[in-house]
Amino acid sequence: MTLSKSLHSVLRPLAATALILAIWQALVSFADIPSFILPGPGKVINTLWSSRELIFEHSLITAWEVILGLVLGTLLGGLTALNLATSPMARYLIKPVLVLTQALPVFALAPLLTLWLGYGISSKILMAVLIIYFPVASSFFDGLMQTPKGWLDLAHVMNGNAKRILWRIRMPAAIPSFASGLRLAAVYAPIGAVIGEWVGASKGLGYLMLLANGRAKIDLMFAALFVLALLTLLLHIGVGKICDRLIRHYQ
Amino acid sequence: MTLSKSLHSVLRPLAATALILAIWQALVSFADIPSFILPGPGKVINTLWSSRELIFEHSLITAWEVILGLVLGTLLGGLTALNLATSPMARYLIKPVLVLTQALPVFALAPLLTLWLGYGISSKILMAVLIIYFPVASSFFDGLMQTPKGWLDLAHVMNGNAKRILWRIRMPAAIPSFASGLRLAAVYAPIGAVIGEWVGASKGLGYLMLLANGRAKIDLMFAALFVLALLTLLLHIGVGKICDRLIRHYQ
Amino acid sequence: ADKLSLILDWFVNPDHGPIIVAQEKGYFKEQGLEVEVIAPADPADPPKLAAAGKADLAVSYQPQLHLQVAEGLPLKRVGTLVGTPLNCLLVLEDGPIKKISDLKGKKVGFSVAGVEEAVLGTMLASDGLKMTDVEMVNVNWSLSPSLMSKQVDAVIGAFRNFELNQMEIEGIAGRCFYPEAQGIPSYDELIYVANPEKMDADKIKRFLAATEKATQFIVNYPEESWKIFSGTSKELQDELNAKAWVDTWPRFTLSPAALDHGRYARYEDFLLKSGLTKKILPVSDLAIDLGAAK
Amino acid sequence: MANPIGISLTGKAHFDAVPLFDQLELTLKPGEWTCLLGPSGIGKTTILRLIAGLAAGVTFEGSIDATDGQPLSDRLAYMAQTDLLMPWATVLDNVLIGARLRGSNGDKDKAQDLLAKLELADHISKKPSALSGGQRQRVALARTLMEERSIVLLDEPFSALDARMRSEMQELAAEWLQHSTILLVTHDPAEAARLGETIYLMSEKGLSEVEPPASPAVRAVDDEAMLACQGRLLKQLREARS
Amino acid sequence: MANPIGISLTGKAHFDAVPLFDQLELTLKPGEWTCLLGPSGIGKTTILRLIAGLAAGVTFEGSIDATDGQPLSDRLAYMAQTDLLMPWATVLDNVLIGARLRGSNGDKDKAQDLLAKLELADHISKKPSALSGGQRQRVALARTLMEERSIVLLDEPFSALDARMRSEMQELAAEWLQHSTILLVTHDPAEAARLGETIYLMSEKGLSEVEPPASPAVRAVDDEAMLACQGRLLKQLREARS
Ligand SMILES: Nc1ncnc2c1ncn2[C@@H]1O[C@H](COP(=O)(O)OP(=O)(O)OP(=O)(O)O)[C@@H](O)[C@H]1O
Ligand SMILES: Nc1ncnc2c1ncn2[C@@H]1O[C@H](COP(=O)(O)OP(=O)(O)OP(=O)(O)O)[C@@H](O)[C@H]1O
Ligand SMILES: [Mg+2]
Ligand SMILES: [Mg+2]
Repeated sequence: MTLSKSLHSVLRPLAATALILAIWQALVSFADIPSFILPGPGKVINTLWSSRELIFEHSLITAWEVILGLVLGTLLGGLTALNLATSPMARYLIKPVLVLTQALPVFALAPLLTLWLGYGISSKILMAVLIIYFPVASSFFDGLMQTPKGWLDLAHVMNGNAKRILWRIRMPAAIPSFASGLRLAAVYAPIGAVIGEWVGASKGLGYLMLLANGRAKIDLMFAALFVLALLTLLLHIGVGKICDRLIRHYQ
Repeated sequence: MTLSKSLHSVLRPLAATALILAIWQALVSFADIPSFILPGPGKVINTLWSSRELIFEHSLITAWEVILGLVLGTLLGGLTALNLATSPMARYLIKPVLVLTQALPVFALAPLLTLWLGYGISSKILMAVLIIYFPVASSFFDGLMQTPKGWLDLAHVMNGNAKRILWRIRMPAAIPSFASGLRLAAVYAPIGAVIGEWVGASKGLGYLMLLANGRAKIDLMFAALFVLALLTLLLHIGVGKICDRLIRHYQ
Repeated sequence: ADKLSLILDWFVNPDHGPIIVAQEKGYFKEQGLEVEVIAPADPADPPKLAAAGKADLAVSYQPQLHLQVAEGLPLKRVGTLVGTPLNCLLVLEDGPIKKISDLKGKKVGFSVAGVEEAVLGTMLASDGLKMTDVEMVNVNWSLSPSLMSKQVDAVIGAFRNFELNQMEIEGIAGRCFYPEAQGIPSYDELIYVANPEKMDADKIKRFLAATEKATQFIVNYPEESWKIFSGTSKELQDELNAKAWVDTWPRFTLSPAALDHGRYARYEDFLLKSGLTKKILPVSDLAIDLGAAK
Repeated sequence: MANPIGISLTGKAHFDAVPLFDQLELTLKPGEWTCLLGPSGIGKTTILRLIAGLAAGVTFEGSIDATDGQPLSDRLAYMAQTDLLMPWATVLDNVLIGARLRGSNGDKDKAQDLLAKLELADHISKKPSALSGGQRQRVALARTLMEERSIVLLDEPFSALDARMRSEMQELAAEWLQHSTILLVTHDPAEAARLGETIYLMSEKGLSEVEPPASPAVRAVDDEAMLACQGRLLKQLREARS
Repeated sequence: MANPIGISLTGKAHFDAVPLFDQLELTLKPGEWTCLLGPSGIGKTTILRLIAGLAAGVTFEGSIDATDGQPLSDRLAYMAQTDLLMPWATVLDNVLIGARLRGSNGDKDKAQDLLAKLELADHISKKPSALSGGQRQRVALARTLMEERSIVLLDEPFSALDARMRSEMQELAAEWLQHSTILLVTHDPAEAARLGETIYLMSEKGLSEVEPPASPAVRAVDDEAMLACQGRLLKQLREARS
C-alpha cells in the first residue's frame, strides 16, 4: 500500500466521523432538542471518557457476539442459499419458513428462545444469527438463480452433475451477489447482537443501552450508542474491503 | 396464465402455510412448550376468528403503513443508490451516515422522531422507511458499481455524459441487484411497520401485539403475529413476482 | 447448598435492594441457598418463564398477576418485595394540569403494560371524567421524555421513585397523582411469583427469610446498604440510582412472606368492574401464604 | 470411445409466429465431418442447438435420432459461437471443466499437451480476461476437444483466428476427432471445402447438399479440387439470401 | 465532420513483467483505411485500445498524437471484438445509444436506413438475445457507423459474417466512412488486401508495412492486384509466429 492510500483509508472513517459529529451538533444547537432526548456530542464524549472502563468492558462482549454472529450467520446464510438453489422442494416449502423468521418480533421469540437455550450466550447469538443470516441467504440465493444461461447450457451438454455445477459455476458466478448480501449483513450484525442482548442479558452494549435508557442516563446511552455506531462503521468498511477483494478475484 | 399455473400460484402459499402450521403444531405437541409461551395453532386460529374484527381493523392500518413504507423506501433507496453511485464525494461522506442509520436502535430514535413528527402516522412511516430503504439502497448501489467494464469503455469512447450513462447503462445493468434488494425489503417491510408502531401508536398490529402481550393475552398476540406473518409471505411472493418480471424484461 | 433461580422483572435497580443485599451479606448462604439472579429485558417474560418452570421464582407485579392467572398461567404470588403501589399519573409540576379534571381533551401517554388503561379510567372517574375525554397514546420507551418535551400532557405507568427523580435531575419538576388516592385499591407493586405445582415451598420460605433479614438490615442501615447495593455494579453508581434508593428503601415490605388476602380480593374486584377480567377468582388461586400452608 | 454414431434430423422450426426453416433433412454420417454452410441468420446455430438439446424459444416439429437408437445426451460435445469461458478459472481449469463437472479431476497432462498444441502453452495459468480474442476461442476449442465425445458440434470454431493458425487448428481438430462424428457450422466456404466430407448449404429455400471435393479430408491448403469446390460454394453462397 | 485527422503512435508496451511489443511506429493517414494484420495474440486489439484511450493493464511508454495536435477523445468511434450489445435495449435503441448517451435523441430514420442496408430491417425491434451471431455483429457495426466520427477503430468487424455479406458490408462501411480515418484490425489477408490503403503486418519482430495493391480501395472481389497482395500477405502471415 502506498502512503497516500493508507492515509486515505485512515482519513475516510475520520472524515465520516467528523461529518456525523457535525450533523449531531447542528441538530442539538439549531433544532432546539432538549438534552434528555439528544444530548450534545460534547456531553456524550465526556461521558464516554468518564465511563470508558464500563463501556469498554461491555463493548468487548458485544464485539465478540458480532463477530461470532457474523461468521455463523454468513455460513448459515450461505448454506441455506445453496440448499434452496439446488432443491425446488426446499424453495417451495422451506423458503417461506425462512421468510417468516424475519417477520417475528423479538418479544415473541424471546421467551421461546430462553425456554430452550436459557439465559446464556447461545440465545443471544442465535438471535443475532437470525438477523444476520437472512440478507446473505437472500442475496446469494438470488445470485445463484441468475447464472448466465450460456454456462448452464454448456454444463448441461457436459452432463455435469447438479452439485458440481453448483460448486464450479453457479457459486462463483454468484459471488457478487453473495458479497452484496455480506455487506448488508455486516451493517446489521451489530444491531443484531444488540437485539440478541435484549433476549435477556446482563452484559453487552445492548444491555447497557436499555438500562441507561430505561431509568438512568441518556448520556450513557448515547455514549454506548456512539461506540456501537463506530463498531458498525468499522465493520462496514472492513467487510467492504474483503468483499471488493473477493469480487476482484472472481472478476 | 394457464390453469395449472394459476393453480400452482394458489397452491404455493397454501403448501407453505400448511408446512408452517405443521411445524408449529409439532413444536407445541412434542417439544412440551406451555401454551402461555407458544399456544397451538388451533387455539390461535380460534382467537383469530373470534377477534377477527379487531384484528382486521388493526391489520388494515399496518398494511397501509407497509405499502406506503415499501413504496417510499424503495424510491428513497433507489435515489440514494443513484446518488452514491454518481458522486465519489457522497460515497465518502454520506454513505457512512446511511450505514449509521441502521445501527440506531428504535428506542434511541423514537423520542427524537416523535418530538419532530408527533404521534401521527408520519413517525411510523419514517421508521418503516428507515428499515426498508437500506437493503434497496445497498444492493442497488453494489449493482451500480459493478457494471461490466466493456459497456463503460464503450460509453467512455462515445463521450457519454455521466448522468446518461447511469440512466442508460449502469441502471439497467443493475436491475438484478435492485430486484434482490427489493425482495429483501419486502420481507422487512411488515416488521418495519410494526417497529414503527412501537415508536408510539394507538393502532396497528404492532400496537395490538404489545397490548396483548402486556395483558397476558398470548392467544391474541399470536393471532396478530399470524396475520403479520401472512402479510409478510404474501408480500414476499407478490414482490418476488414483480422482480422476476423486471429481471426478465432487462434479461 | 440448594440452587434457586430468580428472574427479576427488569435489569437490576434499587427496587431489588433486599435481593442484592441478601446476596452480598451472605443471608442466602446462611439459609443454605445458592441464588442465581437473572435480569430480563422485557418485564412480560419473567412470569411466563417461572410458569414454564424455567426459574424457581420471578419478580412480577400484582396487577399483572391477576390478568395472567385469569388467562390460565399456572402462577401464584408467594411473597412480596414492594408492598405499596409505585405507579402514578405523572404531570409537569408547573404545567397546566393542576387537578385530574384538567386532563379533559388532553393526551395521556402510556407504556403498554396491561392494566394501566383501567387504572387511568378509574382515576379519571374519580374527578368526573370518562376515558373518552382524553386521548391515549402509547409512548412505549419514553415515558418521561415524552412528558418533558410536552408531547403528552401526562403519563400513566411512571414509577414515583424513579421518574420523579429523573425529571428533577433534568431540571424539570414533575408531580404525581397517586392511584391509591384516586379510587384504586392499594396493591403490592412488586411480588414474587412461582409455579404452584412445581415450586419447592421450603426453598422459597428460606429465600423469603433471607430477604426479610436483608430488608431489616436496609431499614436499619440505609446508607451502608446503598454502598453494598451500588458496590455490586458500576452501572448502579450514579445520581439517579442514589436518589431512587432513598425513595425506595422505605417501601420494601418488612414481612415479605405475609399475605394480605383483602388486597388481592379488592384488586380482583376492581379488575372485574373495569372489564379487564370476566369473573372473580378466589384469593387462594392467586396468592399463597407459605407460612400458613403446611 | 465407442463406434461412431450417425445422426439424422428431420423437421421444421419456428419462433412463435415467425417460421425459421421449413421441413428439411440433415444427416451426419458416422465418423465424418459434416459442414453446414449458410448466410448469417439463416438458422445454423439453431440446428446445432437443437441437436445438442439446448434450443430454447424455438419450436421444432420433427425428430432427431442417432443411428443406434440411443439417446444423444452424454455423447455430445458442443462448442458455442461465443467462448463461454469462466472468468474466475485459469485457462487450464477452464479446459478441464467438463471432467470436473462430472466429478473427476480431469487429465491435466493431456490438457497441457493440447493447450501447447494450440499455442497456448504460455497462457495456461492466466485468467481469460488476460487473453486475446483468438486465444479465448482456442481455449474454448481445447475445452471441447478434451470432452472426447463421439459427436462433436462446432459453431464457427475458428472464426477469430488468422489464416495460418486457422489451418493448423483445422488439422489438429481433424486429427484429434478422428473417431468422432462432427457437425461444423461455418460461414467460410474455404473451411467447408477443406474439412467437409458432406457439405450442406442452408438457404432460404432449405438445405441443399453440395458435392465435396473428391480428395480426402483434411485437404492440403492448395488442393485443386478443394479450391474448385470453394469457388462453387462461394458462388452458391452469394446467391443464397438469408 | 471536420477535415480528416491523421494519427501517429510510437512507443513500446508491456504487461507487468511480460513485454508485449517493442518500440514501434504506426501512422494512420488522414481519411484513409489502415489495416493492421497479424497473428492471434500479437497485440492488435491492445494497439486499438491504446488509441481509444482504453487499454488497462498494459503499460505503454510512448506517445499517441493526432496530426492537428488536438486531443483524440470525442472524435473517436470504436467497435470492439465482442459486440457489447445491451440486452435490455432493442436493436434500434442499441444503435442509437451513442447519441442518447450524449443527450440527444439520435437520428432514428438514419439508423433505420442503415439497419436496412445491413439487412437487419426485420430485426429492428428485437432484443439482442433473439439475434444470431452475425446479426449481433452487424448491429454493433451499425452502432459504430452511426457515431460518424473522424477516427474509426474497427476490431475484426466482419469476422462473424459469411463471404457475401462480408464483402457487401465492407463496401458499405467504406462508403459510409469516406471522410474518416480508419484503423481496421483483421486476421483476414483478403480483407486487408481489399480495403487497405496502408497495410501493417504485426509480428514478433515488430510492425512492417506491406505494399498495398496499386488499385484504389475498395477493390473488386476479383481485382488482380488485390489477389496478388492477398497471396503475399498470406505468405508473410504464415511466417509471422506470435
Ligand atoms: N428468440 C428468438 N425469437 C425470434 N427470432 C429469433 C430468436 N432467436 C433467434 N432468432 C432468429 O433466428 C434466426 C436464426 O438464428 P441462428 O442463430 O440460428 O442463425 P445462424 O445461422 O447461426 O447465423 P450466424 O451465422 O449469424 O450465427 C435469426 O434470424 C434470428 O434472428
Ligand atoms: N492483462 C493481461 N496480462 C497479461 N497479458 C495480457 C493481458 N491482456 C492481454 N494480454 C496478452 O497480450 C497479448 C495481446 O493481446 P491482444 O488482445 O492485443 O491480441 P490480438 O492481437 O488482438 O489477438 P486476437 O487476434 O486473438 O484478438 C495476448 O497474448 C494476451 O495474452
Ligand atoms: Mg450462428
Ligand atoms: Mg484482438
